Amino acid sequence: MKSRIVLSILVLLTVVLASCTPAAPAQKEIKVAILAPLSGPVPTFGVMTRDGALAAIDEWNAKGGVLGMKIVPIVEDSQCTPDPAVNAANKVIDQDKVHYIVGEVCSKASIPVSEIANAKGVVQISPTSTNPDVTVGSDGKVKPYIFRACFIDPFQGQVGAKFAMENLGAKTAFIMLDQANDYVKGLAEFFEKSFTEMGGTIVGKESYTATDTDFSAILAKIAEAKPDVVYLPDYYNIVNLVTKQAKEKGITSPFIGGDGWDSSDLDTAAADGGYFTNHYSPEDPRPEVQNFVKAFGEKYKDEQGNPKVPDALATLAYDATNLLLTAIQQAGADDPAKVKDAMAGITYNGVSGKITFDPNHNPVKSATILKVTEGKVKFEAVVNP
Amino acid sequence: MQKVSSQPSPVIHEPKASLAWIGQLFLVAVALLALYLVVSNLIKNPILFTQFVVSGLQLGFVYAMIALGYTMVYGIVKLINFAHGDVFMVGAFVSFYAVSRFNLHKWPETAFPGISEGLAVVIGSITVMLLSMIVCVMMAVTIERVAYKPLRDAPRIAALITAIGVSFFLEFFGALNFVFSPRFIPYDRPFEVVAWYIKDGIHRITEGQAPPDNSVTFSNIFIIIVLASILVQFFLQFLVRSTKIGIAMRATSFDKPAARLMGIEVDRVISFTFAVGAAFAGLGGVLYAIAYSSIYTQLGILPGLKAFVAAVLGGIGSIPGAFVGALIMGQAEALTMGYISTPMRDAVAFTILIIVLLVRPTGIFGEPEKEKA
Amino acid sequence: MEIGFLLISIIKIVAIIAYLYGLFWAMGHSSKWVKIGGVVLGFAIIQAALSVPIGGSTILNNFDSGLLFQACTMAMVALGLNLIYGFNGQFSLGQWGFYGIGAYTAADITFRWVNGDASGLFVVGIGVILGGIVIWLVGGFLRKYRRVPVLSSFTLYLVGSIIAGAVALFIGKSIAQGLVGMLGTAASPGPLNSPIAMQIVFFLAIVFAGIFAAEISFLFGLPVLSLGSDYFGIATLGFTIVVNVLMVNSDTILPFPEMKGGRGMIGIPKLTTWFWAFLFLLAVIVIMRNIIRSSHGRAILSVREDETAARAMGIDIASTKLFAFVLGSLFAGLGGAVYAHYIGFLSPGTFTFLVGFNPMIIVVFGGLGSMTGTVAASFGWIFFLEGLLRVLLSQMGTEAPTWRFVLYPIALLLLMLLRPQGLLGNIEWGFLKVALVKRTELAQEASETAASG
Amino acid sequence: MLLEVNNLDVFYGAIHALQGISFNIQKGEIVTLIGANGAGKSTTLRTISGLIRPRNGSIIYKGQDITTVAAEQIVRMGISHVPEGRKIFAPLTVKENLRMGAYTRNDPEEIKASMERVYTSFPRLRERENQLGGTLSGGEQQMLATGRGLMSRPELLLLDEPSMGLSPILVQEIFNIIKEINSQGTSILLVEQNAQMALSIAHRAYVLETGRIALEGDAREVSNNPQVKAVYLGI
Amino acid sequence: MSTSEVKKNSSPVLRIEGLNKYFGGLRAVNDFSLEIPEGRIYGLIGPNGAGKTTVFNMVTGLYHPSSGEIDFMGENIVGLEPHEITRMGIGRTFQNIRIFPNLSVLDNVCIAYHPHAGYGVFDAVFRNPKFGEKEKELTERALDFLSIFKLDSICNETAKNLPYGEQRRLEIARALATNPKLLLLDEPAAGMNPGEIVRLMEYIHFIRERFDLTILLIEHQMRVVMGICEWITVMDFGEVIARGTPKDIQTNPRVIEAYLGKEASHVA
Repeated sequence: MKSRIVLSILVLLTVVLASCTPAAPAQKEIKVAILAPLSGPVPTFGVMTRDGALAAIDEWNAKGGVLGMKIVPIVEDSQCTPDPAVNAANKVIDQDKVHYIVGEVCSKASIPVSEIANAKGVVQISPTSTNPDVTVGSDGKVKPYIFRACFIDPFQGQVGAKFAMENLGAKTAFIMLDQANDYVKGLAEFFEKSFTEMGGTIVGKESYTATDTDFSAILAKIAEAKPDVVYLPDYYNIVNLVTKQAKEKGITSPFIGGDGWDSSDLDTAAADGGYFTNHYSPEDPRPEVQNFVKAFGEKYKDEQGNPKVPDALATLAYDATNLLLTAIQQAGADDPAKVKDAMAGITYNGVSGKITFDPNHNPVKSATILKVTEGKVKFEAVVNP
Repeated sequence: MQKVSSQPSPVIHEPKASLAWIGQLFLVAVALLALYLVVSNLIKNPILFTQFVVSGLQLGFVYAMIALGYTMVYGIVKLINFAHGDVFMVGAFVSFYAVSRFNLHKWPETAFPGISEGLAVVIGSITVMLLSMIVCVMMAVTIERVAYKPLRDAPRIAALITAIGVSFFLEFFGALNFVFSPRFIPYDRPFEVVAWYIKDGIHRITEGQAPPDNSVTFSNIFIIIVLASILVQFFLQFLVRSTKIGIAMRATSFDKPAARLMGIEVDRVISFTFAVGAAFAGLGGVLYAIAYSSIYTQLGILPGLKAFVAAVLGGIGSIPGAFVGALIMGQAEALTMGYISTPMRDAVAFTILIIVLLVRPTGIFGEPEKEKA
Repeated sequence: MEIGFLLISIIKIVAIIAYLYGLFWAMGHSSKWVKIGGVVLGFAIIQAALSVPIGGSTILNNFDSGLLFQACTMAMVALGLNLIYGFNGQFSLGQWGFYGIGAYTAADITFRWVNGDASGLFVVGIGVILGGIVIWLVGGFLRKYRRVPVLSSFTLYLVGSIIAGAVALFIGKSIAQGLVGMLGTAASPGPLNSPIAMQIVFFLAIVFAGIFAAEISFLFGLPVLSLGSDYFGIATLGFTIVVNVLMVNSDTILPFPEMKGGRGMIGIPKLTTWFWAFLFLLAVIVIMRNIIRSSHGRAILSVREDETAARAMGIDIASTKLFAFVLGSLFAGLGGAVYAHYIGFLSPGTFTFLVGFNPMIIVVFGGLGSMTGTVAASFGWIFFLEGLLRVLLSQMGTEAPTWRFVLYPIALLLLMLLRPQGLLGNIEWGFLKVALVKRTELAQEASETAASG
Repeated sequence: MLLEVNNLDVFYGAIHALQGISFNIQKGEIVTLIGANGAGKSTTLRTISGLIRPRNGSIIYKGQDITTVAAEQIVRMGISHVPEGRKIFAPLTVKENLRMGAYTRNDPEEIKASMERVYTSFPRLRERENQLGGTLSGGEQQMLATGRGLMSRPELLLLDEPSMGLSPILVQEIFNIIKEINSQGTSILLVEQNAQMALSIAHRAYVLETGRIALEGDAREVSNNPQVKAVYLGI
Repeated sequence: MSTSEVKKNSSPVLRIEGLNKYFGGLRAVNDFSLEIPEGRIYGLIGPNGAGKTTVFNMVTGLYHPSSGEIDFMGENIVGLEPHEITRMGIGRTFQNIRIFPNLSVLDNVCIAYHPHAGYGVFDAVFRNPKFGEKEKELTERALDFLSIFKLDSICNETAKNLPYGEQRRLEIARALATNPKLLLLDEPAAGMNPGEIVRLMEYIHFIRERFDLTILLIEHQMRVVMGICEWITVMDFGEVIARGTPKDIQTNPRVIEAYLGKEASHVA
């Protein structure tokens, strides 16, 4: 008897469920999903990415939106981990019916999301996922709906090697890398490749893990090896730790890194004398750069009320969102199929430079080399691809 | 630990287990391999080896401070307090706010303008440490009251799950913008780092100048950590051996009902144990932040886990055990990082743990299990 | 914003729990036809909801199906853990490591297959069979001796397994060499790469991956299970961490360039359908229930209840613990294999030890020693954390999603404080209940005969 | 009246361990509870000292209802319980064990004096002052447990099986000390399996049988009761 | 089966010789010897802490003796695992009842049948006819067993909810279900009232006859010991201080001194 009641409830619920299927969302607005790791191992990356993207959306909305439609951001926590990222992507695509996704930050989350987005015909632009597999499938074909706003690994690694060899005259280099972080690993791999191809020697290659805080074992080896440069293409948190400990151990070899160094939280005293490849220089007088830094600082304050300084993540998220919205504007319709074509042929002047996309949907832009000196990050050189 | 044995142990003729030699052979092979790795590298480059040992010591002494809290809490309530590592994190953050936001370490100079610089730094730093310890203590006691005490009679696993919950909460609540923010924050030290190298005597390293080849370097932070950790160890030994509350802690951890019959307020003693552990974690957090000078809300997870493993290795519940276990862990990690490869560090650490437990099921200093019924 | 979504999320949780109740009720029915009908209907309802469009969209969209697949794999892993911890009393945090092993093994088999390399299937397949034979032989050899120290038996098993692995590698590679032509490449698939062949390979891959995880767990569990409960817990946590380290270095320390280490393995065919997920979940549930409700299950329970008394009943507790541990790991391996082919991308980030607490949380949520609780909690947990909470918070502005992992531990704490024994305690539903009726009948019969005789 | 127990009902899960027990202790008396294993003797003591909550009934100590007072408070009120199996703190030294006995007291001088008194009563403990409790022999452990119980200067001492596992000479010694403690003014509630021994020093006795009081009266009367003889000696 | 079938076998069921056990430096059992002929109800008595339970634990394999020999049915069992010893035919109960608290009464007994369940894991998983048959047989046997102990009416009750006396009975029933030749009872009468004790004694006699058992018994209750034991060994401080019939023991001055106390010896 009891079970029959339960069964009928089951049937009833199914019916209710069926009837509750949401109606198509109201028009007159464009939904843009932002997938960012707001929890998980690196919440700070998520927060900065979200803030950068929201800054762009706010600017557009202030100007009257895109195609006369208001832009509605939908923020989802994707944890920099495949499962939650996939759930977030499925949710925004199927539940919220979005056609455009900005995100994810980490490649390991962006790759599974890109497969879903591409299959569903949703335009995805990842601000910071550097793994080539994000835009190119395992079959070697480019995914038509997937783009990115950042350099891919080979580019920065190559630029770093070129700079070390030509500008710093380095003959020997030591590489430090985190095997678990594909960004770091990719840069390190291509640095090694280019550097040896150009005739340099890698005198040591040591890996650490993201949760390490004590690098003395590796630093002791660096002290032993006395390389001309140390390539450390990780994020600023690791850079802060390593360079500080290196200073304390009296290591004088300069450190070279990638755009992960770009942050207001970079410990400029410790990293003093280091170089890194980046998309732009904050000293750059271009209005795009100056306006963005100002607008971002006005919109976001840190816990003390001081204006926040955008880092590479915020900048790239800002650019990625702008690229997307410009592409929609150019396509002239809220239609992902048209937007993706517009995007592929876009030329856009962003904070991180003048951007066009190559056939693999990677941005073509020049890299800037910055030097950390006297507590500031100074422009050093421009290297073109 | 005092060892008192009234009568000499008699000769025991345990019947020999069959095929035991296979396992012993295996152990000997593993030990020989490890020994070969260590000794060959020691001979190859004794200076580099010493350098690794020094960094292993620094790591080990930090672990020791956290491990004490784990071991005491486990000893008294048999709870793996996963939130302990996060208390450690809060300690680091409190000191960060005290130093970079409120300049607390500068108060002696403001209050007594004529004070000598060295003394001011010492007093200021100690104030910061005390503040962190106090905040950690208050937090740990609150956690204990809210999350653990109501579950004292529930299955042990329930308390463990709430411990994991508290740990998540502290990490992600701390990561909210208006709390600690999710950023990786560079930490301003309350005092300057001074490093030395040893080669024909001890010399100071000046900035931008590499120490000569074949020298061992160390810094004042290393010395402070070692001293603080040893001091904490002695303090705890004193507390547990010679004070009323310390003896009560041991009595409570041994037998709660009997302790209650003595009039010992068991709940208060448990809270006190949490408080002491948290105070050391807070101190450890400050020293850790000073040493590595970068903080974020998840920094406690891994040191916490390592410290717990160290406590288990040394024999959980035993204070000297936690200390020795932590030092072993530190050395194992540093030498693995130096000679095998960094990622294999955890594998080596856990292999050592498992082998030690197989040979001594309750850890190095653990008391043997009680007689079965 | 749209309260409808929120309402639907809640309805979905209720509906899925009701669905499970109905399914177990039907499976527990005495009539064979109701049983079969219930299972078929249980499969069909969801299959229909997933694929038949009503008014332009299906009842369950991709988001729901994703959650459903994750819940299924999580239920398999959690059931395995419940067997180890809830029923056998061994506090294990290693489940996540076996889950990872299962995922990577199965993924490697199918990945190689679609890329024209049969060695994955053959090496693993022959390896698990040889491994099983070796374990059986060594076990037989060891039974001849009294009190063999655990370290000695471990060494023998280890040496045997390594030899078996080497032999399997050799044979498997040679067989695979001969099949290259039949397989073709990803671009031009050969006859053995047809969709139907793929399904068979997929099935074999899942089974082999599960057995592989089980055999690893045998080797690892043998020495480690002799440690005390909490020590066992910390050692298994170490196992999860070490497995994760190996995943990160799968292309440097281990010789698997296709797994790409920390960059993540791409190109795994997405073969998991509702049919497979349902089939394997059901298989795990049925196997586990049948074992729990048998003499072997009683032996497992007795070890949890009182080890000393169990020994005095003639129960070999060492092998009983090992049996439960291996079986639990088998389930985790199966779950991992199903998961890998659902998501199509594996990254070591999925298998870190912090995430590894999830199965433990689910098992405690559902109630230790309650299969129903574990299954219901797996579904409820995913649909709450990834479903409801996500939907709720994303509608509350751009700042709210950062609160997801603040609200989750609070919910965790409250639940533990209010119901420390878990949501369902030790209640079981339908099929999973003991057949009390039959026993009472037997008892009556017995007493009647006693009275008359 | 020092202690009055009325209609005590105690359950362990479904087991009805004490079924309406009533008895009393006058000031200066030695009262003994005797009975078989599992009759509820220890349960009675544990209920009085607050380790177990009774379901029904009341415990009145010096006119005050202490039925629901916590164990650690009851010690402060002057009831000291020396538990069955001694329950000394094995990892603590003899001295520390005694120190814990005086946990409720704060004056170091007085504590020292009490410790001196215990050492005088049990000279063996003084010899083993710095030895770990767990390494003592059974008799020494019993002395320690009793001494520890006295450290809180109780008015009522609850002794649970002080003769358990001791050789006859030691049992004699322990009982002499119990007598002596009593003569100094401490009332004693003694639970014993060694009934004859207990009856020989007690003033009054209660015989417990499966949670009920089967017999009560003057110690001499009880010891001459043929039923008691049968139970304990199998004669 | 009946007593007439008891084989007049000259070799004892259990023979212990020179048994020693040390815990750390503490000597728990010292040069202990014992021989139990088939079919006997044998008492092992002594004050608490005399080492009786330690002897039990060594016989059942929970402890490994420091030295000495234990032969069961002429076979050396030192070094065997407890479950192997149980399967050879030594059953036991525990001083403080050790039933499986959260399992039903029936399951408690069924566990004892596990070594002879007669079906493998695969039979259980696939629920083949063999499983059904064996499981039914096993359940019936268990119920028969329970009916002997008058526990069949509560066979679905969770064991921890039983009253004390029934838990004791269950424990004995469970030990008997392992089909032992030698049954070790550790203080079976503890916590029983006189009525229950009388019934227990009847049970012990009854099960000896019914299951063709040899019984070794630790007991404090003199009434039980004197009432049913045919031969008694008295232990004190790990050593044997007396052996003999109940009559001898009752009058042995060393026993009276050790066990009943000096004072008591006058009374007795």
